[in-house]
Amino acid sequence: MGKNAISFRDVRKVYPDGTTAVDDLNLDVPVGSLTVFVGPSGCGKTTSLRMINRMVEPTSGQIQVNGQDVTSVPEAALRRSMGYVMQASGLMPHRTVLENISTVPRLLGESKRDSKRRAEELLETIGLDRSLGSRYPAQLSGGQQQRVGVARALAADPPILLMDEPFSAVDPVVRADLQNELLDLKQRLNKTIVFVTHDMDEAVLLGDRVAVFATGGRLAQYATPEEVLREPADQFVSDFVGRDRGFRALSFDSRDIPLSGVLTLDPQGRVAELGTPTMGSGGSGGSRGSTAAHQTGPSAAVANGWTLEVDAAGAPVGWIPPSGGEPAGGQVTHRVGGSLYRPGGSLRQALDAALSSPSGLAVAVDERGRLRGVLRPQEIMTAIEAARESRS
Amino acid sequence: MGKNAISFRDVRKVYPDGTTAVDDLNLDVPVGSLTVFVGPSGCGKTTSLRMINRMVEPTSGQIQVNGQDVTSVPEAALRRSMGYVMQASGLMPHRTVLENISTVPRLLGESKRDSKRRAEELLETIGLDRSLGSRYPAQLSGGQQQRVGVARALAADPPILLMDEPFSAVDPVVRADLQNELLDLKQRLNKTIVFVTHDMDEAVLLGDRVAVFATGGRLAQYATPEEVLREPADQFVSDFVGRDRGFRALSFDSRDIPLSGVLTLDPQGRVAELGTPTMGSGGSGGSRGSTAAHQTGPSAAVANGWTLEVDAAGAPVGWIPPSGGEPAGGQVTHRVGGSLYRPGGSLRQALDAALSSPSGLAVAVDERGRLRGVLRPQEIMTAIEAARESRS
Amino acid sequence: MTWLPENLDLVLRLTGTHLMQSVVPVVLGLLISVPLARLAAGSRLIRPLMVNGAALLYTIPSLTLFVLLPVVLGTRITSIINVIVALTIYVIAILVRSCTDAFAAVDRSVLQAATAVGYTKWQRFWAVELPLAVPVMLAGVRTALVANISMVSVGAVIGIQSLGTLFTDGLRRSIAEEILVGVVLTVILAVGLDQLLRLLGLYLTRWQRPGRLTADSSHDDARRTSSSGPQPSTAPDPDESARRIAATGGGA
Amino acid sequence: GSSDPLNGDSSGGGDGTVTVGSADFPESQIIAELYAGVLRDAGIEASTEPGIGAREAYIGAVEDGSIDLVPDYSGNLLLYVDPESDAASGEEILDALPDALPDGLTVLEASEAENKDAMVVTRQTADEYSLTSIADMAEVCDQLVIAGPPEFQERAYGLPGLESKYGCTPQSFEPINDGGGSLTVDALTRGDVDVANIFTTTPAIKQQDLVVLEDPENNFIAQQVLPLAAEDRLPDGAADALNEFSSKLTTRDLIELNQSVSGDGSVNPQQAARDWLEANGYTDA
Amino acid sequence: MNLLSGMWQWLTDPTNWSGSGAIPARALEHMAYSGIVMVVAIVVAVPLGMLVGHTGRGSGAVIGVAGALRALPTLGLLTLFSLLMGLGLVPPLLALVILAVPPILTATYAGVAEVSPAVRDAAKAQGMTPTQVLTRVEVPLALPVAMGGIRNAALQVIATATVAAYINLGGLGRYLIDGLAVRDYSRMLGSVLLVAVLALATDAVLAALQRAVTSPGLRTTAH
Ligand SMILES: Nc1ncnc2c1ncn2[C@@H]1O[C@H](COP(=O)(O)OP(=O)(O)OP(=O)(O)O)[C@@H](O)[C@H]1O
Ligand SMILES: Nc1ncnc2c1ncn2[C@@H]1O[C@H](COP(=O)(O)OP(=O)(O)OP(=O)(O)O)[C@@H](O)[C@H]1O
Ligand SMILES: [Mg+2]
Ligand SMILES: [Mg+2]
Repeated sequence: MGKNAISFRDVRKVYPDGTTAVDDLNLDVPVGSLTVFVGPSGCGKTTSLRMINRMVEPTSGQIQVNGQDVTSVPEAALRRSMGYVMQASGLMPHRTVLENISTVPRLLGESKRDSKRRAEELLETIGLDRSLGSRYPAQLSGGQQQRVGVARALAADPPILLMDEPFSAVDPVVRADLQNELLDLKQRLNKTIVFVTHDMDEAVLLGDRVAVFATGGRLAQYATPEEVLREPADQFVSDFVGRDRGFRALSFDSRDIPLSGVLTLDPQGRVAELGTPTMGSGGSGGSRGSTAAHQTGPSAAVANGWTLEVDAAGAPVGWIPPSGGEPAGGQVTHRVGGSLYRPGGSLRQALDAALSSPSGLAVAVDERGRLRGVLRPQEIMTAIEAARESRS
Repeated sequence: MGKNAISFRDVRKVYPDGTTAVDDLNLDVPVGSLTVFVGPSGCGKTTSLRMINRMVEPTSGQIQVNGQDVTSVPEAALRRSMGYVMQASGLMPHRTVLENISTVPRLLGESKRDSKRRAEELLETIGLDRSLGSRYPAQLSGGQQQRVGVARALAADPPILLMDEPFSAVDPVVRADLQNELLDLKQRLNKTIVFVTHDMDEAVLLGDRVAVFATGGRLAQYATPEEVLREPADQFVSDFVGRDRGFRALSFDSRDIPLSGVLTLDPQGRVAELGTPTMGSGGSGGSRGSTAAHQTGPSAAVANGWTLEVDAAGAPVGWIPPSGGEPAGGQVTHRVGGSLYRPGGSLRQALDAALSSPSGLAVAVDERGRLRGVLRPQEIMTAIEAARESRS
Repeated sequence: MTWLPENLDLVLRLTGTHLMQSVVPVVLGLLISVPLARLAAGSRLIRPLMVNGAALLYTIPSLTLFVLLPVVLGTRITSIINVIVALTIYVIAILVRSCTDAFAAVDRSVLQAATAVGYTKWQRFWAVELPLAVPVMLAGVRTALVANISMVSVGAVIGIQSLGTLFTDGLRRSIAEEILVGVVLTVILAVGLDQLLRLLGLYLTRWQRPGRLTADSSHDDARRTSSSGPQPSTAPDPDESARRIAATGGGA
Repeated sequence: GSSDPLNGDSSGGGDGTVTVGSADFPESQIIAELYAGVLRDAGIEASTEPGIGAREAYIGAVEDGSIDLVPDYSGNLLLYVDPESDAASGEEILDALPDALPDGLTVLEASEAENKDAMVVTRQTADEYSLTSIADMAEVCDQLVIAGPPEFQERAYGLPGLESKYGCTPQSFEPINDGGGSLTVDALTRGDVDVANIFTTTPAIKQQDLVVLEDPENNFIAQQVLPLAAEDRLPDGAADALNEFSSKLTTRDLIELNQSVSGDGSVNPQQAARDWLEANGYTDA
Repeated sequence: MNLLSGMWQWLTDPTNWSGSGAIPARALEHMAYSGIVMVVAIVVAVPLGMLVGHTGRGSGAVIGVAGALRALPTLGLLTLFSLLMGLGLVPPLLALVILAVPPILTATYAGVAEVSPAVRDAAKAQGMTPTQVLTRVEVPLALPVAMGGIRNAALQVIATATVAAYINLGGLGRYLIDGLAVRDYSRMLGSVLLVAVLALATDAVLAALQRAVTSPGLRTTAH
């Protein structure tokens, strides 16, 4: 960090029709960071982004890339030095996937063979099969097209990537995939990325820093996602961030929470009691059985009386309520479902796991999905309070 | 309730190309209820909906409307007896808004004048200005078009409304508006509504009952939103409902939570302590000042030492941290922002208000936004536990 | 410029018959093409057959039709009916295609909405499909009319009176001005009628112009249309659709 | 008209007005105007219906009553109604016509004015090859390029006639489709072609000092101008007036009239006719 | 039927198939006229259409002019040019060029102008110069549409080249005009058939060409 890849200095953009799209923008994007521009429709996100590669020229002010005024570089050269990905993928329909990806290298004079080889590697980088290389864009799904758009932007290995709502046209499931891949890419290739979205969730998930734009082209807040969630700079930001922001902000906290024991029922119908190792210290080895063997009789930790059914491998299956008396094997009344807590998970996951659970207890599992213990709401709350206090 | 407006009996739909869109569907929609069909793309929601008004004919099985087999009614007549709203609004671009709305009444032979008058009333019902009546659809925004689509469906005052992803094409802000209006409409006009969406949040917000369809046209669960969140019928539903379901399920719980006192700082720079009336018991009158006057010295309730700045009207403005010593008037370090708790709010709101707050305390306000006290996380947690226990 | 003033009544008379020979076929052609096109648009089988068949008709030189029709129809060779029938055939060749496109281009969601609202098929055709097909259809009609106006004059070669008579007569009498008057009048007729149709189209498609999107929608999703790059216009300009049709049809 | 409602608002006989039609070339239109003027001078109402088209069209028009009268040329008319006829001289043709005409049609007296096809060369060509008649031309035929309307290649009087009557087979034939108009004349005078088939009443013959080759074998049959009329449909006195007019009209008149309507700055056929009538003592009411 | 058998007789008469005025020679003439006309029209219209489509400037004027050109009656132009310029190739060919230009011009313009703004934008954003955007993106994408216009123009030119014979030139129109002069319907019908065959054959060749210049990516819409 330290150095800035992109700097906006007093930048204003007024369109010929009089619309002020960007108003006096000052903003620095550190090298190697992912900065998200977020804000309601028409607030100037796209305009700001496009001023970086001079697709739009500012009305006044200056934009620097690596400390150099962008107007001092010829337009075409500037643009070749940055990857640009946009919502509508913008792939050339008359070229194959490989040809699309190698556009910029070819423009830069690279040989056909080299650029093709590189394009094939990139296909893998972005998680597409090489066999898709000879297809045309129309033969790909929307999500695949977006991936190719990303690959094209990466092809010349530019230090800067500009991405304008790249994932907004794909359905939520594919979108989640693409987001994870981008996070992954970001870690592997050390790029400076500017990413536009109007989805706060996406911003929080992806961004090192988030720039919240307000209508009229004003930069309302520029901070880490956590700060934006925890301390919205003004009413506009707090409204924009929307409901559940406190809950969402818990994504950024992760603490050791003491595990409690719980009654378990295995497929053989044996009821046992699981001990209380502390979360985070646990290695791999099976904690069930061995730990349980050391304990006898219910302790305070298993007070609320629900029994957790586990399968042969020790993975939680379902909750049996206390009133159920002697449960007959396999009579699960409440499925555990998806809300489990994994080691190292965020406080958000812990809290949701507890809230989702019919017993009120979050089920903690290890990497392989085997039961580690349960978390009690009070202890989760205490961890949340502790996290809060350590912040202030 | 009691009577069913719509019943599916062993309904299957296999398209000519062999796709099984709906597989053995049995489902009853009670009169006057809003039932949401939810599920991933391609799971047969639209197909199921369209079989109700015979836009699609089932391959086998029977559909009854008010106990009568739909095939016993002529198609056009059946359709005129139901409102249908779809994603793309489907307004006729060559007709004005009023003409669009009065389509069905005109088909039913109503006079031009009467149907126009009724259309104008409907414009108001759906929250549009009468002056928009003479516009063409292209002259309206997407959200306005959707509203007109709803008005058209309501025009003949049909007892049943079918709505297929009506709000999915509009942006989130407008969408929230439309959802609230629909809830409002539902209460005022006693309609049976079947609503298709693939957004679980929307389903939870709007539905009396939610039918979760799984890929392949199988009905995975049909229950109240709360049940679907709390006890997903199987792994598919639990995955579909997704993360945060425990937290979201708190939307359905609302309890009295004891208020705690808090140190306040008014615009005149006076520091006072607000008492601890119980939430829910409070009438209107200002609780600030009067209550504070009865109390002296910090109590346990205000233990964590944060001071809440209030404005002249008694509305909370911002939090001042304990370390701040003697705060000078107006030096707000942390904005209260949007996360406030209102009387009668859900436990979800209470919890989020606490989690959003820099002090960890949820700020409770009355209807007019004046400070009533604060909620401590532990007490919220206790209320959540109590709610859970009362359920099981 | 002495020829024109002295022959004004001749010119007016010829203009009149010219107009009739070009307009009547368009009307007849339209009446025939619309039902054909509606059939074609709804069927994967008929559509290519009809569209390609129409294109084939177009390769027949107009003069040939003028001459052959009397043999087929039993009319006299100089009968205006030959021209009208021949040009009607050309109009159909153009319009079947553009009307088919017009019906195929009608937004399916609107049609579904109309069905859902309880229109019968027949009602839907008259109240929804036909009006919505007008913009594209009109572009075809404009092309056909302009092509017709140019083609009518060919009839003069075999003695059928029209502005084309000015060409043959001018050639015989060596009066360039006479030919020029004929050419200019033909163009004026074509451009004038074309503009009339354009205006008619504007009137018939006034619903297409987004017009006044006022402040009350500014908080709304209408803004999403103005995201990046040049803004796509939501409503096709009638001239625009004329241009697209023109790019795929013409006159011989 | 009865058979063709679209074909103008022509008013056929019976109502006292004589409708004079014409073919679609200028000379016919002038003569039609002359006929109409003559009739009006005789106190008979007359209107014109110019440019009806080729012969089959205007004969049809007379038959179906859309017109009552039309100027025609004796030779071609005879060949049209009796393609087998071998009459060639003016006398023979006029004798043969009445019998050959279908019922309901009649011809009035023919004028001496004649407009027939002819082989024409420039003065220079005539001198070069010492040509005065087609027979002379036949001797050098294989060196000559002949121009004419397309039908000249095939009509009996055209290339086949030249061949059979004079033994002339030209080097080549150049079809020019302007009715022997200025393009043909230009082709001739510029030397693009050596011989042209143009009409004897073409003004250019005089203006350009062209030579009309004699036709000793009567290849080009006589083409006297005469009125073709519907039998019984002309009012009393009409025939007399027209016959008197026909006796006055000369080939020379035709040449002059044709000249007056062609080229830039010319008058239209109606005006040309009016001028002639005035000059010849008719009062066109 | 009489007519058809007459036509058949004419078409199969051996004397019509050899010699200077015979069908093969006439067909060649016809193709030569049409070929020259198309080359000239393409050279004029394609670059102009590309330029206007690319810059977006003057599109109104181009559409207007093309519309007016379309309204010009070929017969009128032919007679006028003949009268002014005399006999020869130029008048009919010029009249035909004027006939051929509008469809090519409008189609080329439309092809370029209709390239998706997103694609154009993306090409620019990758650092293509305006010329590169034109040659690597707009031209290949516009080519199929432009070819459509060329096909269309070729059909019209071949059908209308018959009028070249109206004044004095050859081509298949000769049979039509000569046949008309002597009311020989068999010959006229025969010539029409020949013209139609020629037109369809040309169209088939051009269609194949159009397919060849259309990137497979523009043909496919699904897997
Ligand atoms: N070329 C243009 N001419 C005039 N105004 C424009 C132009 N492009 C954008 N604008 C206006 O400038 C403002 C900012 O536009 P911009 O596209 O940057 O917004 P955005 O934040 O990217 O919005 P979205 O989320 O809808 O993409 C808007 O009011 C828009 O209407
Ligand atoms: N007319 C049709 N012919 C063949 N298959 C069809 C047809 N209509 C729908 N299908 C298929 O039937 C299945 C269910 O379609 P349907 O439209 O009911 O799904 P949906 O739940 O509404 O999906 P979405 O959320 O995408 O709207 C899908 O696999 C779809 O591809
Ligand atoms: Mg944008
Ligand atoms: Mg659907």
